[in-house]
Amino acid sequence: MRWGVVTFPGSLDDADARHALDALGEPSVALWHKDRSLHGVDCVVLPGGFSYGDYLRAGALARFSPVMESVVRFAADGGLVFGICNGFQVLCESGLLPGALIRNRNLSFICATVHCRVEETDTPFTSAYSQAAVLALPIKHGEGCYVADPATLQGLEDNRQVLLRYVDAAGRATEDANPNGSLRNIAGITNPTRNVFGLMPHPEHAVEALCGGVDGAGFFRSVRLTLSEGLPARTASVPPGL
Amino acid sequence: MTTSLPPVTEAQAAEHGLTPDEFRRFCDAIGRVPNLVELGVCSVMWSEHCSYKSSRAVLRGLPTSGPRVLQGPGENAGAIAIGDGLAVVFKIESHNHPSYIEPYQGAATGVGGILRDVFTMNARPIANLNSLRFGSFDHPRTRYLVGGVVSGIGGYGNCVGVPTVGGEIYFDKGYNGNILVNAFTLGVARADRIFRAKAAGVGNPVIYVGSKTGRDGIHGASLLASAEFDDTTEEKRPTVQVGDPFTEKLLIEACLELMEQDSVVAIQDMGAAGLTSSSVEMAARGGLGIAIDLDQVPKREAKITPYEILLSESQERMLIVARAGCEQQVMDIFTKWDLDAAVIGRLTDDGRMRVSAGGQVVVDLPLEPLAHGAPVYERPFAPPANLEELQRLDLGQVQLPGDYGQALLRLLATPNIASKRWVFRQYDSLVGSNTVVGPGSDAAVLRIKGTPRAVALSVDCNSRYCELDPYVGAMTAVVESARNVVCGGAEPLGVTDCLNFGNPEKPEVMWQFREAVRGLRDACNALGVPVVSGNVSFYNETDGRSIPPTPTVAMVGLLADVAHHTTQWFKSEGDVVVLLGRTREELGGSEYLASLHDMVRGTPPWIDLSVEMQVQQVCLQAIREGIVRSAHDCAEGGLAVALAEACIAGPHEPLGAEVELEADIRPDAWLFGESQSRIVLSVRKKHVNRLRELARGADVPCTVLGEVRGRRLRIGSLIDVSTTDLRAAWANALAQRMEE
Amino acid sequence: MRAKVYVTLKAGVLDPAGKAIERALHSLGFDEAHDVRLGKYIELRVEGDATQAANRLDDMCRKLLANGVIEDYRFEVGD
Amino acid sequence: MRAKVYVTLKAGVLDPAGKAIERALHSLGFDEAHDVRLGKYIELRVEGDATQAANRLDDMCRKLLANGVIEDYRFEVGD
Ligand SMILES: Nc1ncnc2c1ncn2[C@@H]1O[C@H](COP(=O)(O)OP(=O)(O)O)[C@@H](O)[C@H]1O
Ligand SMILES: [Mg+2]
Repeated sequence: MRWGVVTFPGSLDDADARHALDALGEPSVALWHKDRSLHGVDCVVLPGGFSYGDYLRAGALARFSPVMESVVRFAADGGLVFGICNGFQVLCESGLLPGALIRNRNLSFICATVHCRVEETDTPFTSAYSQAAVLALPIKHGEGCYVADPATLQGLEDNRQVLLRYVDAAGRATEDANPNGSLRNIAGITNPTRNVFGLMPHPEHAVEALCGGVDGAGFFRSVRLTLSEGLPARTASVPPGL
Repeated sequence: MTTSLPPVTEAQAAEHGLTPDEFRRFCDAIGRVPNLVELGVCSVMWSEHCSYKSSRAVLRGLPTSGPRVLQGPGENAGAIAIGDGLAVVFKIESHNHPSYIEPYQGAATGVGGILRDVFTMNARPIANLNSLRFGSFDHPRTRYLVGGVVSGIGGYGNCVGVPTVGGEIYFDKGYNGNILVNAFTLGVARADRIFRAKAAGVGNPVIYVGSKTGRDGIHGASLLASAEFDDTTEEKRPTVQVGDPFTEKLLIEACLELMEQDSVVAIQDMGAAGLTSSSVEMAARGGLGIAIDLDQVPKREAKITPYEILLSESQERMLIVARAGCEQQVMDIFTKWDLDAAVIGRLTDDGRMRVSAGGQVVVDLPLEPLAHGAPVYERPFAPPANLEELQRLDLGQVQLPGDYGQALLRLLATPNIASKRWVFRQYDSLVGSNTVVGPGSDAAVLRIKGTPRAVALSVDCNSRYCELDPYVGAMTAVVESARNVVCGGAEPLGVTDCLNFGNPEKPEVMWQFREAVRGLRDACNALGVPVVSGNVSFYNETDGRSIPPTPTVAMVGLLADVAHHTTQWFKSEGDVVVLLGRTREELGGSEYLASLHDMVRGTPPWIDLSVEMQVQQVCLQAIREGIVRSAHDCAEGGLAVALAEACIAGPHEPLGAEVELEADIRPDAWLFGESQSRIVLSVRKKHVNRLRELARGADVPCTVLGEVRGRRLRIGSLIDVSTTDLRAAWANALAQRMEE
Repeated sequence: MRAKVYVTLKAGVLDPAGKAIERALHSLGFDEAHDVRLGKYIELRVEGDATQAANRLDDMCRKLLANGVIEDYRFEVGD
Repeated sequence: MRAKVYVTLKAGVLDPAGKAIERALHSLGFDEAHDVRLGKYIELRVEGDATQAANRLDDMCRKLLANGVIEDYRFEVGD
């Protein structure tokens, strides 16, 4: 299988994502925002950064790049799309994921290591983790406060689309453990068909013991497992009630 | 040949900051009276900021060469070889005055400027540091300035994708009316692919790339940085430069991509004095001439005048001399990155700067006087009248604390010692995935991908020491930054310095400056570290009051093996706590005297440079032998604070320590005195003897202080505080001061 | 022709910035300030006649200038 | 009573956001959009009568809502 990492103008962690995949022995290619072709990759990573400077709204301008037309189609066909931080913001702005990411509760950029709990493991992105595993992952964002209307939130919970929540070291989703004010401590979500995933923490900065620890590696391993099992991601466990 | 514009008057020359002598000197050099545009060009080239006319003579004393030095001072940044065919390229620069006027944009554009100085040499920036000085918290503007500057540094650095991995921040009423914002960038380049700003090849095209030119910061850095503040500052205010980190990111990628080819002859950023200084300096370095057509310059506003275009300090712009015939290659790359690029001129052979606009010649000047014709001043100097008084300290008048535990807690909560997390958590310290040790330890450590190596970085200056004795204070800045880097596991490689001082036309300021440079020189010579780049910022004063002399030193160190990286905090119970170096009865200039006794006096701790060297070498040797679990230098707050930080500064639960106190001196001096050349180490029991051997070999005092144990810090019978209380005092103090 | 676009947060969407401004105002002694909400104000120049421009502006807002999930918009054409 | 504050960048001050928005509009086919400038739009409720409120608002703008170094402001009181 092959990964594709998109570079928008203003993408910053694109090289880091490819470096992480490298470190994990995963082959990847760079995808350019002006290029509509996804070059036959099996999973598209939308990396962190400040695409188009995040001017107007984080992720708002990137969604109109030519490459995003292909990503939207790819996702509709069940292709795996993995949005990290700014990538998550782009996915929300382009409607591939519900809700929106607004300024952190404290209004300032936060770079820190936080704890996150894996809420669901029957997805292509989290299958390598054990249920309720608590991960130490870095966050670094100014607009990571996840918001959505009550109905949408309920839908996310009912369909078990919340994949990652901010928790304390003991795994409790407390207010203090919530770094940015996200509703229900949401750190990462998937779409109803579970082939599009967005999260604010940076797993690509947590795959090497030397730099940031290894707790993030599981997300990439999960995708590898899912795809090497050969099942088209589409049919990979459709949640009950859909 | 001359221009059709009318000559200027002496009054206009004065308004441009030229003294009558300087004006006469310029007229003689060019053989006539300049027109207004030419005067503008001269005034920025001859400004203190660009010409170093007050500092040049003094700076000649600094050691700038060494076997590893690939590029010393004089280019956009310095470069040092680190092996594997790679080099580190780094520089520090001040953006003090703009940051006082508009803290967010001032600090942001400071970061943008120093980044350009580094990537213009074909180095990919991998780390930023910043050194900040603010007034005391009881000054009404301090919170606003701190908040604006810190978010400005973050706003730019985070968006441009270069991690901010360290720095320093101090608060002192001496900066109430004049803050300091010094920004540092380090990049990595291929040693054989370093680009310089020396034009070559008559007829080669001069290409403008990056943002369009607007009226930003006309007479900004250049004049502002050369003019004291007073109540008329408001009127003098230029259009503030606004940074666009997004465009800078594109500019980095486009320029680095361009420099992979060989279409570039020379390249330089348009920094202070924008198009003028970049074109003059590049052409002059190459001993050529340059002809520029302002009609070709990409402009943001239609009505902008030639004078304004030449002096504009619009950000995110670069000037490139390309090989004739490569124009299209260059254009294509910048088009790919959605950036403006335009051929605006050519190199000529007549040694002149010729600028035309609307078919009319507006500047026709010989380059030599512009680039090198500014007077070099040997300004008069004399020690401050109150120096002796300041240096007098009668410890008999200094009461011993009633409760040493409380004293420690109070020290830990002072803004100068408290955790700086409130600051650095606003900075992305991870992007680039090289950060092995981020902010929060003595030195930041970044790996060099594709090699076993890493670099360690620290920036330091204790301006209180410098006020009491600029010579010792500057030496301390060098040795402390070196010690920090050594504590990180690295061998000091080289230095860049940012010399922030008051008005050089005042003898006492000039004396402070000379003494500080002498201190830098002696310390760098002793440690064998060259100064490869730097920056001088004069006229840091308000209503006639100078800032404390602040010669900021950024040290770059090399780890041959990244596995040697070391942090300041204790690792596990049972480890033995050892002190390298000797503690003397030195309280002069200490944070303890300042914060707990409201006294800034005495002489700063003395430094024996040979002892300092030995201490650092023993520490580094021990780290390389793999026996050191933590290393932390004793700085502000002395031994007690260093021990406390080792207990609580780590990312994990705090660890306590039990420490013997064998004070043959005043206990407050033993606990809180700031004697130099001291490092607190923790090692496994089984390695204590090896450490002793190493120390004995270099006859460095090596004292076993005690052991890492429990959840309290116990120091003899004087201090017994829980690590919870220590951390509570230290961790949130700065955030609380900001929210008050 | 000149156009002005006002983008405001939907009722019910948290507005931390607005809250912060309100707190700051109170700490400055402006106790009379309440319900502060921070939105965006976009000025631009557009071609074409008023009705045409209006349609296009509405399009711009829906597609880009406002995020329908959290924001409402309003605009004025012509001066 | 309701009040509205408009904070805009001073003429000549670079507006990176406006620039980026304009680019995006063009790439979306809105070629007729020019001179896009992004400002702030603040809605709030204030007490006291109109003239009083106006004075206070002016104060608020100078002290907090607008950064006089790079921004201009304008406000309306009452609906
Ligand atoms: N302005 C700043 N930006 C980033 N990091 C900072 C800043 N100020 C301090 N730090 C970090 O906080 C830690 C403590 O700073 P400092 O007390 O100056 O260290 P030291 O005394 O060892 O030089 C260091 O790791 C430093 O890098
Ligand atoms: Mg220090």
